[in-house]
Amino acid sequence: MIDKRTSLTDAIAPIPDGARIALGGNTLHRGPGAAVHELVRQGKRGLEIVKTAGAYDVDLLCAAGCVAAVSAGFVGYETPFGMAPAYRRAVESGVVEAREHACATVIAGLRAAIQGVPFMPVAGLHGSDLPAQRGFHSLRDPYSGTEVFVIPALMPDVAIVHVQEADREGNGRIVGTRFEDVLMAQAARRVILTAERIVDGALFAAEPDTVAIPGFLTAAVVAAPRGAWPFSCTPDYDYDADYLAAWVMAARDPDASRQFIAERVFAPVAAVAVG
Amino acid sequence: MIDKRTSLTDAIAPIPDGARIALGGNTLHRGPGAAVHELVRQGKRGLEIVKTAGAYDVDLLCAAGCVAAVSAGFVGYETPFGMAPAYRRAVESGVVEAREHACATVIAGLRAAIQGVPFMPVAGLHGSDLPAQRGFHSLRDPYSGTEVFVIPALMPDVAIVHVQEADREGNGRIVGTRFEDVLMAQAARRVILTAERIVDGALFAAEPDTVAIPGFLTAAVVAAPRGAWPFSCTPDYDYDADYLAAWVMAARDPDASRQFIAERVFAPVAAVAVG
Amino acid sequence: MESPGSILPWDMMAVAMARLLKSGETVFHGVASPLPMVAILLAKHLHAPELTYLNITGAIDAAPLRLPLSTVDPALLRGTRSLVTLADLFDLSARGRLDVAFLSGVQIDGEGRINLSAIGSYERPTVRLPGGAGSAMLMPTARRVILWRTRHDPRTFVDRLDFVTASGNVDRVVTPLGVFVRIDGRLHVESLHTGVAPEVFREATGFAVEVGPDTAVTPPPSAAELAMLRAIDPDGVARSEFA
Amino acid sequence: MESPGSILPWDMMAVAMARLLKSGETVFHGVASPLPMVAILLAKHLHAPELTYLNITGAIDAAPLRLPLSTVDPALLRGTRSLVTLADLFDLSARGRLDVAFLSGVQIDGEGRINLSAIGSYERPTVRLPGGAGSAMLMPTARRVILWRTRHDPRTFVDRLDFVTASGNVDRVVTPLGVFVRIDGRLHVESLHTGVAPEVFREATGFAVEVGPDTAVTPPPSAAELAMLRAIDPDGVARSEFA
Repeated sequence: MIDKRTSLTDAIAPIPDGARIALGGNTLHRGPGAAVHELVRQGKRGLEIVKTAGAYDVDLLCAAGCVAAVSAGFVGYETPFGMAPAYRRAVESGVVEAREHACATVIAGLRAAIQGVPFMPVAGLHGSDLPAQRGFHSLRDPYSGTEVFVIPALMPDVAIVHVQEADREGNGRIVGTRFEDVLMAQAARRVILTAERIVDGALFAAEPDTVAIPGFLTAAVVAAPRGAWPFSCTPDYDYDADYLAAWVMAARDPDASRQFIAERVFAPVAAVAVG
Repeated sequence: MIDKRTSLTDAIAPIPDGARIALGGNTLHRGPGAAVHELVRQGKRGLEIVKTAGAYDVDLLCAAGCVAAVSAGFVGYETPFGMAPAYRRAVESGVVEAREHACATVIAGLRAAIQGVPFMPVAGLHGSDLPAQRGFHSLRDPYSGTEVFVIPALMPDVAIVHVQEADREGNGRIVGTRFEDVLMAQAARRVILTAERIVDGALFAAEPDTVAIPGFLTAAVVAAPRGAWPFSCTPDYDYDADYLAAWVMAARDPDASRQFIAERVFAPVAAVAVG
Repeated sequence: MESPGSILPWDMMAVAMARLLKSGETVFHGVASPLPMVAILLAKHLHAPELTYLNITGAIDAAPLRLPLSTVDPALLRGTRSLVTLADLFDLSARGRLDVAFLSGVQIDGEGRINLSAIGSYERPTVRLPGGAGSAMLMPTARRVILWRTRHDPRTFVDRLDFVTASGNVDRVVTPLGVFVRIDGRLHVESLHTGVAPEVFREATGFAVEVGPDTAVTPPPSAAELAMLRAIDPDGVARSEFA
Repeated sequence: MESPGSILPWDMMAVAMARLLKSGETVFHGVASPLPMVAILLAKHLHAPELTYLNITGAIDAAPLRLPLSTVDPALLRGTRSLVTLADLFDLSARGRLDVAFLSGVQIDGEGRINLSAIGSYERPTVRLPGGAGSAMLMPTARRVILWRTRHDPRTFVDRLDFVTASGNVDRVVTPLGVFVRIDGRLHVESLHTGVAPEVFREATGFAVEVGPDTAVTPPPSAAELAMLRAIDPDGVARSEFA
């Protein structure tokens, strides 16, 4: 089988400016932290970020000027650290477009892409300003005559997912919650896995139910120990509360956030990885 | 938590004549054999059977006069035993309506039911007589203008799924292929699990990824050792080739099939179970 | 037992929210939801043992060893016997099988509609808010929606939302000052928490409400409720929402 | 090596089908498909090691210890490192990522359309057939469809289908007599198997075909192909389709 292992640099390099990138994980958990840092270091521009509920990933990429649009249902650090200051500032100043979704409509858009159909009907959205704001159409059901909102397909150019274990062929094992990672991997044109550990894939044959990402969907696999950091990665490590608190403080100010990024994201990867 | 264990008789008894019943498994594998026999013994009438690829289940229920319609993509015993004689006869004589689907449109109809929407768009079907025959409409995508077929929601009244292990709360562990069982369990108004073994559910906490059916979807759990028979049930037993060959032979003739059912389905359950 | 005068607002809210849940119901909370997390566990340990507790981790009836500040935290997976996905949970609500969803709003209007999107103009907002997460889908599809909000002031309970993020089946709204109930599409004051004067409640609410000396008082947390609350949430995670 | 005169039709078909697969392709077969199962494994062991082999079990690149008669058999799970679902595989095809689907038809017409639904009238058929399984969805969406059929007679290869179960991206049709290729929407004879006379092929085909002394001959199975075929399918599962 094909050995899909590569370096983080080489995995991220082919992503063009303007790409639509789906990021795995949810709020503070199992986001692809190392890959997000590499996007920043490589100076990607004009990205559209797809996520149900984002936090540091969206916030940092906005601060670093990588982002043109965010298609997400929620961006914030939940109760521990509150709102995402750089994302806020970028949207409030008109630099970044908030393509606001309900989390369920991100899922619907991914499902349409996965199923090769142009739109996906969804229950709900009634009484919300979102459909008008986002241009989500409704259709009349030809069977019952009821109106239903339909969400256009949302096909990421790239999905980046951090998993606990992967083999060289790109099978990815997720321990615990999968979030929308499997949907993202199915919907995307190209899948990049970063993994805490590269393991012998023969081990997966004993428990294939735990292998969320089948290798044939994967384009590149990167060995990335602590690769979710500063997100949590069950059961290996929790989110880095000190780091995130420092970032959120810095992110409130453009100069401070630039300095933070220069010192802590552009710093040698080894130094970052020990957190 | 609620103890949902009951007898097979009591689990099947509330199913009314005319119910739409989704049956788990696929062709010769992990169908709910014991529950199908109980449907026959209880003399259910006018059922609509939902399945992607059925075999003995659909064939026997047709022979026993339980069925009004079959919504399936395929009915047959594959290469080992060929076509389904009783199903054929029932459709050819106009007793049973073949609501023919592509397997993918069964899935689409279940997905619509699961997602609480009246229809599900599907890729494909172009150039097939099925949409016209089945009254499947198409809709114009409001985003691109392309036409796409939409399948109406297919919500089973009951899904019956045979699993290798279940706990008393209705969590169901499936070893190996899940087929459309999870979709059926999500789509149905009521879920009946039959299980080779009732186990301590605390064991499931160590490997929740293998528990395909979450207990909160389940209405009833039945301890049914060899409960897939004559279907296979990995890794416990293979399909019963001798029995199925005898049935398919008998099924070619109405009298012979009635006699077979009287002797082998209405026979004491214990005798049937040792097959 | 602590004296009524010492009722802490997070305790009162958690208890009031817990009391709204009935055994046998299926209940969901999303991100950034410490109070619902605590309230659900409290109800499950008191009067509603057969609640089915769902959250974004995909755990069913998890029994966390410690309560996390993030309500998507892997700590919430402990003890689950199956794993579903957030998509599965939205679907559950979409097909009418989710009994209760806990949601919140930065702005809430007199119809119980919420804004979690933007303050000011939508395109160039004064404050870009986090977004409604699942609200726009859950609020019209869950059988009952319970809103909670730790701030009760006229900037929060407004006559007119800057943007309607979601609208739907709101049943109750729980705040530090009292409980609203929604009847015929409008929020009405159901009860004031102990020590909250009617005029304080009225002035804190940006839309018109009927409240006066005859308005009911929320029963204060009982000794049993408080004891169980302390046992479930020894670290005061519920209080973190007031930070 | 067995002499050309002894070429068995199941061997010839399995080899001809295997040769149509290219390394790197993603290939699917469904129910009741022994010949595709054997052909895919044969290709994978010969010229196409990087085939991705998919089937209804949800196994990826399974390495069965024995070949089952049922092609949904759990035997096909062996060695898989992940488990997907049939729904996932239909989706893969729907979004244009399935390279090859093997399908069949009880009737096949000159455009490569198939009937697996009914002989005679649809409502009250002379023969109710098993149904097309995934065909109506896969045939228009898979990049290439390879049809196979172990019967080659005018009742199978018909001028007009009683019902069009599916229609789409047919590339080749492999039979015991030869191989059709579809060009500009019509089936043309690509090659005759060894020993098949042009007039035999023509008379066995219910629609008009151009076939004559210049028609190519399918290269007979090589020694290497036959040896690998015997190693993969020692029990002759491919032959079971001719029973």
